[in-house]
Amino acid sequence: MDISFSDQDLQFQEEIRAGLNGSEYPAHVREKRDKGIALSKQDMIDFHKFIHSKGWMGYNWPVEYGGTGWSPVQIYLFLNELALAQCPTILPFGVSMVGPVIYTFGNQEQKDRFLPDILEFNTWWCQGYSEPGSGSDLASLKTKAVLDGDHYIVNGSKTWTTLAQNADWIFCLVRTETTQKKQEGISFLLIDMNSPGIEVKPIITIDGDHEVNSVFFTDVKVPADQLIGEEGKGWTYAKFLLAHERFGIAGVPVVKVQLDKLKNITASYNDADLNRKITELEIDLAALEFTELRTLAAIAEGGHPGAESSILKIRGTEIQQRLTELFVEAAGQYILPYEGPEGFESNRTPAGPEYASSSVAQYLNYRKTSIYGGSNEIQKNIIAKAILGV
Amino acid sequence: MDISFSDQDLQFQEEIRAGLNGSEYPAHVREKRDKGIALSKQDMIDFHKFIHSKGWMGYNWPVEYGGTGWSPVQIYLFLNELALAQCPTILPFGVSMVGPVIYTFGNQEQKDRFLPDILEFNTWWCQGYSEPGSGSDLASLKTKAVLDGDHYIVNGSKTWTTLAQNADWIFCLVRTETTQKKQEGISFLLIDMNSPGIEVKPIITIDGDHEVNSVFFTDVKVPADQLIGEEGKGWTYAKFLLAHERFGIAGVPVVKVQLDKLKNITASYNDADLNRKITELEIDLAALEFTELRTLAAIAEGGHPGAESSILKIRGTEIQQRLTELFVEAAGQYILPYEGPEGFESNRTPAGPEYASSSVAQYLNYRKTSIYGGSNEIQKNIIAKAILGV
Amino acid sequence: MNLNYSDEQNMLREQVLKFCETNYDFIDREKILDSDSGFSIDNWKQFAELGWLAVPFKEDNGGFNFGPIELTVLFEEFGKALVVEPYLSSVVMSGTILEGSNHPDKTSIIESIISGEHHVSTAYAEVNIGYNFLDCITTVTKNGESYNLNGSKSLVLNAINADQFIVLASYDNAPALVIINASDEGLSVQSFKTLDGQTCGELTFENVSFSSESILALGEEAESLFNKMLDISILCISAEAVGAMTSSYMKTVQYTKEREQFAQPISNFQVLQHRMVDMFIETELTKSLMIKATLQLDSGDPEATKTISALKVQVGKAGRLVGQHAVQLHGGMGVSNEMSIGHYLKRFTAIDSMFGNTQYHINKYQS
Amino acid sequence: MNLNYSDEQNMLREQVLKFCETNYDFIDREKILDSDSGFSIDNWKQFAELGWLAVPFKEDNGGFNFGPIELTVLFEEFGKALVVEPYLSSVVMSGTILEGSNHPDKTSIIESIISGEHHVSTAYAEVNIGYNFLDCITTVTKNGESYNLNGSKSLVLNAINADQFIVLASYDNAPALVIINASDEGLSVQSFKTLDGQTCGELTFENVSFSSESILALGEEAESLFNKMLDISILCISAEAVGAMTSSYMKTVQYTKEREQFAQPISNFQVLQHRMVDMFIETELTKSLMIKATLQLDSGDPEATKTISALKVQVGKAGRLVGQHAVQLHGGMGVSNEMSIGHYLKRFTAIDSMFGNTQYHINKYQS
Repeated sequence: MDISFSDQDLQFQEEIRAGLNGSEYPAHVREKRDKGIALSKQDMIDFHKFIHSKGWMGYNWPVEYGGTGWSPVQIYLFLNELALAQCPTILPFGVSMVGPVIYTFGNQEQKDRFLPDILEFNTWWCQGYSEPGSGSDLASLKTKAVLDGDHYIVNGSKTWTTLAQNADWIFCLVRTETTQKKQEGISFLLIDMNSPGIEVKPIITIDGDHEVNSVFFTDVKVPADQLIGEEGKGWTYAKFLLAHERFGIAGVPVVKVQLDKLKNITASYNDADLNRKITELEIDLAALEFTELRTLAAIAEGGHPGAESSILKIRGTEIQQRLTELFVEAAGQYILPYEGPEGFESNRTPAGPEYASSSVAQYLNYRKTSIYGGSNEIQKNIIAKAILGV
Repeated sequence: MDISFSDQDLQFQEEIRAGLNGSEYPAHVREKRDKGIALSKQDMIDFHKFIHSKGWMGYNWPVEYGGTGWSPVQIYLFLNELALAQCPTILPFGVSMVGPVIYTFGNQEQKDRFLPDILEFNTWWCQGYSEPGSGSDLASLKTKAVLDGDHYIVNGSKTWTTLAQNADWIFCLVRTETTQKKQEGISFLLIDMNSPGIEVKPIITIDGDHEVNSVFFTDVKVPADQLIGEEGKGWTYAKFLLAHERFGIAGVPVVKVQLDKLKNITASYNDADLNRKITELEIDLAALEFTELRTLAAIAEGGHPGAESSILKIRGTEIQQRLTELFVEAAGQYILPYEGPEGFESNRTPAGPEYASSSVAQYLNYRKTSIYGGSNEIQKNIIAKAILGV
Repeated sequence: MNLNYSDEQNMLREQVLKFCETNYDFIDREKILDSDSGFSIDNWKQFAELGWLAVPFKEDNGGFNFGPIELTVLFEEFGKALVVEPYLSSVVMSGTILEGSNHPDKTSIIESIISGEHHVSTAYAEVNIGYNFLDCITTVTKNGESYNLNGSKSLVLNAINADQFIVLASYDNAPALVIINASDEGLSVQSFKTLDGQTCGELTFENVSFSSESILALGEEAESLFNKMLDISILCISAEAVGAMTSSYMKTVQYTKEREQFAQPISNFQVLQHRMVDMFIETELTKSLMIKATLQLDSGDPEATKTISALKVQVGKAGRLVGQHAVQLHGGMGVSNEMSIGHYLKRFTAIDSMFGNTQYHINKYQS
Repeated sequence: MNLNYSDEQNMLREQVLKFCETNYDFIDREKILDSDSGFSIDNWKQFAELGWLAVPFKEDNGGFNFGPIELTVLFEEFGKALVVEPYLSSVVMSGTILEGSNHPDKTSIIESIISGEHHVSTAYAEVNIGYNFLDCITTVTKNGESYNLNGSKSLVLNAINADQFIVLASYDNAPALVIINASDEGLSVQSFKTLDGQTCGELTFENVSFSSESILALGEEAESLFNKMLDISILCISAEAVGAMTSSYMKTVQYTKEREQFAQPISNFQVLQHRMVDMFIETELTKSLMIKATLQLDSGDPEATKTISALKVQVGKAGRLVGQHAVQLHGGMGVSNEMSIGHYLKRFTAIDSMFGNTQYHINKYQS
């Protein structure tokens, strides 16, 4: 056993860090992140273009498709450095979600058509999975695609579609056939968001933010060559995508950065109880971090941790949520003035201490983390079945 | 609304208190309880005979059967005073369990035969409900009683029978008929513990104590006139017994006494965290106590709180268990020396501070409270169904 | 011992319930929040007409001489519908202080509050003093025959609509409660929305001048009056929390019965059932402490303040648990601003933060 | 980074696992607990023959020169079977101190420990000093050429079987570690069973006389050696806890699959499933911190002591959760002394109480 990273890995880490601290990094993005100001759509594009300019965009892709071909340890270190440098999250919809599905199951034409734009961030993707009636029970989806010549006609609706308001394309699970088993008859379709018949309606979340949307499809014509793989195999592709190693799902480095901020805030408080809670969180975070490293070590050895990654999701979101509660506790009554966020997790009201304004925004925003991506209850069901065999 | 008890009730409370502090109270029982020494069988008999001598034994019985005819408030105050005076619990098996079943469903001969001995504590009763295969699922019991002339022949076994080693009689649920619905075909039978074919085997619990037993029945002949009510109606009687208002189920006064002890112990500790935990427990106890009063007020108005009393069971046992954890925390490493109890909840090892010796005994002993009498999981199922309707 | 509400109290509850059913569904409420004043002037007029604004005041001052019990009845029902009208600030907080003061015009001020025409807000919080409101930095100084007020106050409820402010300040190193007019020179108000859809304001005082008549109470009298106001205010928002918890668990039970996943209502899942049982239990336990505190305050029991702290702790913990579970069990609907359920969570969060949070009252209970 | 055990380490694990399967079922263990010595002399001989007693010692002293990793492998397997042999006291605690000392006979003492013939127990706790072991009241005084030991020590593991004792005492207001013989005049031992079926003793010293050679370490050297011993001892009982947690959740899963209620295995109930998932998650998280602490101690990382505190906190919390859930899910069987499951709870309770409990290590981590 050896706890340390190899010299090559440490050198790699240094290179990433230097790149993120370098002058090419868009200064306006850095400044806004430092001040906790929300990023605009253009800011996000600038950031992703920067990542692409460093050749890092395909961080989890094989070299063959323009990716970096990095090892699991390198990917881990890369994402860690991004978080520690307070970068925005690399949007997963293109590079981590639809990209791998296209290069694994798509045909050559589709690869040529879509992959370069994903890497260059010329297209902003969003995900069309959830529907009003199907949350945790994804397979019960009802959005219909009917083949009509060389087009599908799509009708239905998707919901909780993150940043659909910015998106150029959406990848959708649609029902192409009604079958006995609800997992069958589902297909994986790529749809241009500019197609006539698509309507995007904002969903305002309890923190007042507009991050998610409903997307309505009314007789939307989708060229048949935008179907990935075979008709009726969509469920297989979706499962592949879900099982695709979800690096960074535990959110450890972001919590570390936030925890340091909290400790700075409370350093002068002399509040024994708050300090105790912070310490307990720190200890739980240390346990989670090393659990992630154990998973990483297993992946690096060629293993495929399945249900184990549910631990990272469950405990990671629990820790994130507890941390937001501690910020709220530290802010005390100054959580009261709140006029909704300017954007990502920041309140535009300046009353009271500076940190107070974002604490309640984060608290409310983070309630979603135990719901989406398979609720924590579903994750426990998965562990019960897959690991405990009950 | 009026929070105070009536003057008559307060005077009643004074009378009970005076009686418990009076010279008739068996001095050896008081001394042993003060020192935390376990009571012998004879001590328990002496205590109950004292209660009878005061005319209080039938505290929850109607006057007609030799009971006190007290109001719910009086019963509440009586039990409260008993606990505050650190009396042992009045054994429920006779006076609270089989007694009400006999005077409600038994015939005149049975009433004449059994009730006076219960009030005078001439007979020590135990309860034959649980079986090795049927814990929470009581209705699946298998102990068989076959009518043979004027006797039943009983075969089977009962388990977790509290203090069966001291008992003269046992009241049993037995299967007299095998039916489709498992709740049917069950009968309620009174059995002399001296009958040939009965064997009592101790079960030692994790605190090292001998409180519960297995009772085995091999061709035990039971006179048919010891059947209560009708054959096959046993389940109805058992349900009546379970629904019979379970006064004191929350255990509030005992916790109060214990909490004061804990506060005395930790007063010199200056341990902020332990003090916080004690305060939180105290607040939870206050909420539970007033919840019990609300239930009492409803009963006093002629109401029949059903599932609400499950709150008292769940939260009461949670608080009791947390309290034992705080004693363990206060005792620190001095929980280590432990040679099992002398009897009720007391360790005979004298190493370390005096209170340390009983802390771990109580901790281990109290694990049972969330299991027996319908586990807390079952109690939550009951609330879900009966109150929330899910 | 009698824990039944009187017929009169039950009628009051029925009246509020009916009002909220008619005038306060979630859409109505959203419109109210979007209005300039942040509450409905029409509703407030109806509160006045129904006599609700007179509930806690003495008959001498035109009130009904009701006590804490009736206030908790009102607030429990307000909590169920998430009512945002400024009853707490104008009637409970400012009303309590006014009525306990020796202000020569107190009867006429109270009468104008009861009539619904007049709003008074109490300014008690300051930056940098946490929940130790009496350690205030805002100062009263004597200036000839009159007095000057300097400093700033924070988080003043309904500040934008207040006609007068009662200000907690320091005078000769002792607490003072003074009343000033919103129109007084040297006073400026910056107003914000609160996280739960109400309004609050930051007040700044630059040599705001007032006469000795405007001093409501000084020294120990001011302290005891202020603490009395805190006790009754905590009781009211706790009753509101009980109402909000009741709605939260009932709405959640309803939702889980209707929401189908894996071909069955999700209320079938035992884990969710037990979660809802926990919500129910916490609601009942909170209600118990709320009633206990009510009756102790009503009877002038010296233990009341301690019970109020216990209650605030229970409200903080139970509100968090009930609010978070309600959102979790509603899934995506729980975090949508267009559903009421998330707004209960916000209200619980706001309530915990007011007048000392959970941890503050654990410490206070201990001391 | 490589988190795989070596082939040699895996072989050691296999060996211990096999030994426990053959010699340490619950009935075997019950017999061992009932014996006079409180552990099995035969087992101890086998430990010696299999070389386990030599694991942590340097080759110079006849050991295998293995480190923390191998110790945790041993203890994790010990924990699964609830092994009671005094490996912690004789090999880990006393062995660590002896090997770090300058005692002229240390090699021969260690060799006799390795051979299984000799037991040494370390006396570190005292009444009234809580977990601040270095604040001890037991005192060494100089008496001409020799020294006297006076005072008392508490909770000395395996005291009844020890041939020698290492005693932490105060000399000239600084810590001292001295070694004395069980047969020395002025020493008396009162032995007790422990809650989890081991033995411990109360030691009293009345002018126990020893020569300067028996001083193992003084002052800062004694302090640092003692702290090193604490770190490695905490690591070992934490590994034991991980083993015990693993057995607890696996036995519980097994039991719930077999136990039928309401005509189905109780493992079908979602609430119980999630409870077992929580047990599994806590076990894995504890194992993570255990491996981290092991590797940090192994590499001499200065952060190791802090990670040890984190680990002890996690062991305390997770042990309680896993132990209590295991008992609860076993129902009546869980509280029966004739089933193994309750004994895991006892062991978790004992482990939390040793070398600083959860709260102590939260404070230590903070400081």
